[in-house]
Amino acid sequence: MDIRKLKTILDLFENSSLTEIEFCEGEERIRLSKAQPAGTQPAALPLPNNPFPTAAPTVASIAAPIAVTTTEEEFAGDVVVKSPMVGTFYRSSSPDKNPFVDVGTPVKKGDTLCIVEAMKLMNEIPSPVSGVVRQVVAENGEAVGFGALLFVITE
Amino acid sequence: MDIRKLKTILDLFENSSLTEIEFCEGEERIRLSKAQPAGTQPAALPLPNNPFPTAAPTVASIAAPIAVTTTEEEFAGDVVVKSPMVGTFYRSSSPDKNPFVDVGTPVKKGDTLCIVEAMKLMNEIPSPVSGVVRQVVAENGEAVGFGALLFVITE
Amino acid sequence: MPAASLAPLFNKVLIANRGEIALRVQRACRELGIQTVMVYSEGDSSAKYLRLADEVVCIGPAPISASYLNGAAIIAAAEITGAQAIHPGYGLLSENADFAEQVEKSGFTFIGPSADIIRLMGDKIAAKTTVKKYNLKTIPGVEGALPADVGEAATLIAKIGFPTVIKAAAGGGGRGMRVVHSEVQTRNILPVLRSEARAAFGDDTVYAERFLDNPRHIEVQVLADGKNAIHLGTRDCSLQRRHQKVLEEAPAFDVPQKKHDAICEACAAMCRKIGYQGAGTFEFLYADQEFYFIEMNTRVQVEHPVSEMITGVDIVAQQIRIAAGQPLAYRQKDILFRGHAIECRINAEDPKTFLPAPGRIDMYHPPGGIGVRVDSHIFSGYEVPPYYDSLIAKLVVHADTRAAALVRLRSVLREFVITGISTTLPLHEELAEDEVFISGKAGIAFLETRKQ
Amino acid sequence: MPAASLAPLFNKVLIANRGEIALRVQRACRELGIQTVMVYSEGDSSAKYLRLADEVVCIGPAPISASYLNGAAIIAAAEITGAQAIHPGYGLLSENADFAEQVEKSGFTFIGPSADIIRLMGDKIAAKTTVKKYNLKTIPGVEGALPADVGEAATLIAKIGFPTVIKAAAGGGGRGMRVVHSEVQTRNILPVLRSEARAAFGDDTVYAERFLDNPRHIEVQVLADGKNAIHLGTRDCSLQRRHQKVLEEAPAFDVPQKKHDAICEACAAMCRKIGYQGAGTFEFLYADQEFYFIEMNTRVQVEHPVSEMITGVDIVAQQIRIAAGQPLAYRQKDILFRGHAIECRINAEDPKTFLPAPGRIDMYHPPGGIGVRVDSHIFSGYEVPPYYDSLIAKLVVHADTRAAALVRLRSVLREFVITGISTTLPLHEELAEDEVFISGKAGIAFLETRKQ
Repeated sequence: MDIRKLKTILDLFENSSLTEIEFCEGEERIRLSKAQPAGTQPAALPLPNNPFPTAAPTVASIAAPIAVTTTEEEFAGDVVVKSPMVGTFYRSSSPDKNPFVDVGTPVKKGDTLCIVEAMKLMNEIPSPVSGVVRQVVAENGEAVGFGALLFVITE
Repeated sequence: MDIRKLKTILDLFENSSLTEIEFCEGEERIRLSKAQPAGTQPAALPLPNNPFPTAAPTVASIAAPIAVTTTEEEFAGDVVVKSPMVGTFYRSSSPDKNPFVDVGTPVKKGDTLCIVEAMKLMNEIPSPVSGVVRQVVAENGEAVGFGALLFVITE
Repeated sequence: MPAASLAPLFNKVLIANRGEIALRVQRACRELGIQTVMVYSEGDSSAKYLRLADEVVCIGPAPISASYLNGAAIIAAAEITGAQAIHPGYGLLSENADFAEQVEKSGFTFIGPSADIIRLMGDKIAAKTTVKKYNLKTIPGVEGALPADVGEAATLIAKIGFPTVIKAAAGGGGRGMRVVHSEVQTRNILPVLRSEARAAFGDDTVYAERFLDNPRHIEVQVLADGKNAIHLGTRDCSLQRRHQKVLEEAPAFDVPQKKHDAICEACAAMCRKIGYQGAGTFEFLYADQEFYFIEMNTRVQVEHPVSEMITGVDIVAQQIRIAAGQPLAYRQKDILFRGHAIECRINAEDPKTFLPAPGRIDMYHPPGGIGVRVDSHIFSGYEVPPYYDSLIAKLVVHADTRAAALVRLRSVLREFVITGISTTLPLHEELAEDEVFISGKAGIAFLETRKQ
Repeated sequence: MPAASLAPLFNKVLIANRGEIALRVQRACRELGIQTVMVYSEGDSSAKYLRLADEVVCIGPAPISASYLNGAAIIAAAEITGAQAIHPGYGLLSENADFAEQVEKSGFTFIGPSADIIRLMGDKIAAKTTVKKYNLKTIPGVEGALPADVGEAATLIAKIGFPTVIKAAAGGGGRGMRVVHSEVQTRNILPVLRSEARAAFGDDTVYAERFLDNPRHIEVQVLADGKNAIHLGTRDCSLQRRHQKVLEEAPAFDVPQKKHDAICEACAAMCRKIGYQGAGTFEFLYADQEFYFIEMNTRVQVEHPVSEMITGVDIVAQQIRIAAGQPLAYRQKDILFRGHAIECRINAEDPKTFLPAPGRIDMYHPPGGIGVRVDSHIFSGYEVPPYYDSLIAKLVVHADTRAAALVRLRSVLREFVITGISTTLPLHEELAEDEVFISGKAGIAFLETRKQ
């Protein structure tokens, strides 16, 4: 192998972020390796998550939008109630009735919190715990997707 | 492997940020390794330079390959002589003559170091400084691009 | 076109699929001026095509059984968003007759043929019986299901000759089938296969047909509006691995033009007669210059772009127009075939072991230039979820001739960059250089038996 | 095709250009089985198309005068690499007759017409005199250069009527021209323009012609092999800013078919008669259903892909074949026109001020799918150098009709992502919605005078 070729390979390797190269030609064999910079985890570095919404911003009209990031941890200590299905959220059993619960209402585990209507069926959503309703997140008559946040309950 | 070639490899390795080189030619085998200098700047890290060569590795056959990184600073104290033009590098004025210079030859500023032939014209390349030739990088008859490294001279 | 007489298109369509086909359908809707509702599972919440939709609805957790196969959730999503029609894409619920029926019963339009036709074509025996009436040949075999009596069944099989393949009616994708070479072997295998079929599919109905040795898989694309029907020529999809297509091309190469045109016309004619509505594909095995019908797919197929490239017809847009009640926008004579197209399915898989390779894509750089089309939902930084089909991109090249398309394919594959995960790009680089494939003689067994 | 009788193609071609056209030519060579030598300046050393080349040669520092316009370095690069031919791309040395001559004298093939033809067409007055012989109309004007005497010149100008434009023969790109509305104004302006021209171009030759108010810019693409010639139809390139084209389409919209075909045929006929060799473009101003020849470009143009999309002909591959001495691969009747194509030039510029915006591209994600082609050399992480033309990508859409192409363009622009630098993508999004543009009536003044 002539030096020119080797130099070229070296340059190519240099300008790459490879850490090792092995190269054989006939009887010739070259192995190049480079130490990986300690501690640099470039995993999230050039995360190009952002450009897309900029290119095409759309406002999802549905309650459970892209990437529901609201997780339990954000309501440390409290219990969040999410929609177990796609449908329409109703706070009462009919328009002329009072809401099942309101902020401050004490609830027992199993008490109906609301109704999610899907495919003409009225699905009563029970409280998973006993406690007090701290927050009513969804609005009456609102369309909710799977996992949409409905209530926050303090045990 | 002659000593010049080895020296060149050493120099290339020295001036690179590689930490290890293994080189075999026929029965010969060289392995070089370097302790990683603390706090080395991983210049090429987030640059997505790497995927492309992987996708299409090509070996440029020309002496001045993509991204000539050898700059003056890398030969601290020494003067590098680069090709001012595209052409063919000759160490002597004709095949039966001795080379203009060799490693160790003392030169004065303006002395002819070599010839670069381009478009049938023989261009004499003068030494930019007075000093001693430390290294002859290009090979006789080799094609050189603009900026290709030809000589290293110690003032 | 007399625009005044056309039925209006939908205002809003729900796309009940994911990945590249979800984006493909969304693009078609966007171009037709139709708003889109994309449904997604929690495993797909980072998909970028969701950001390009007008509305999105999460329909369940990542597993497909709880989300993309959850018909009730999808219909509920159509209800709450006021979508008028549902496009099922391919796979998933696209050939589920019950779902199609439920969609229509719920007051929405199912973008595809009627539930009855889906059901008919979904039953392999019924489908074959049907197409025979319309002059399509099937592989010589025992008419209908095999009788329960082993001796009687073996005698019938012996009559059609060996080798013969015995298949479970409810099987598919290579599951529930055996090749037999003698009557004795048949008697031994039959009870075993039946009990396997009962265990696997809850149905031990089996049928038998002549086994063709390494035939090619050739299919005909049709478009029909319930009255009229046209074909968009053929596709050769012989390159398969475990009954999954790997690379497809259009038109089928090296088929005598008369035979080629005749089979295409026969398919279109059948669609006219049965009142087929939508896009469809007649799949055939092709051996010794004969086409043997194997099944019909009543939906858009993964490989539809190769037919689009050679005809210029947007198949998905036509599906939607037809579902809205518009007549076919083309007569057969409007369809001009130009050149040759090849599609490579790029999967997130190890190119040697074919094990799925989900994970984060560091760099995605598709090739460009003349005669190149890429259909993909991925991007630099995308995390390929581990729950779904491994198809992440379709690379399609088009050129004047098959030879030129192959050259283009080789050139373009060098420029395609996907890093961070393993993909089948190296497999396609190999295939593009493979002499058997290049010769155009590769049959459906080629990929499985090829030396690497 | 009788392959045996064809002249062999080159083994190795040197590509004397940079950016997207360098990659475009490289792709064509790769598909033709020709090795490529790419030359590059120190300002382009990170370009990825260099890694896809067979050989690369650095020809000088970043400024174009020292590298891409350095004909001696380029020819030396061809010498040391053993290339047989040089493809000049567009711009740079592509229409430099002296360079073409030097290339041929040095024993290489210049991929383009002969130096004589380049020289003839490079002289605007000589070009017009020539084309008139071949039945192409030019804008009514004073024959030849204006006489030195101001009074005499003004009288001649008054005869052709006002408004009239007076142009320096050596000018171009909007430099060295004035519109005059009366004889008095003409007398005043003429000496000023002459002294300006002398200062700017070292040549005070001026000529005069009728000024057309907001005509359209329509051009005809030709391909010729020295004997035969065909046309690939028209392009409308009216959307210009400072004489730089911004968006182009093919074919030219709303031109009576007879007029359209007649002008195309006239261009091809002239090529046959003068023995033109290579690709070429006849540029016309189009007003009141008349075509007025303005100039001929003797090279491939930036906007060539729109013609490729509607004809399926690979113009660059044809250029190379012709230069190798092969006859045209098509007769006129082989050329089938299909649909409508639109190209957007995506520049690294501020979309409002048009100031260059070099810098690092963080994310490059081109759109895909049916009827979409992107020609670009950029990638995520690419540093757009500040030294060169700001064109970084060409987005081309193709559909059955102009209306459908516009719809596709709007849809696809939403998916195109380039971040890190400013680009003209937002300008194209605006244009795609602009009523005047959509109407197809936009003339060459439209973009400059449009309200934002």
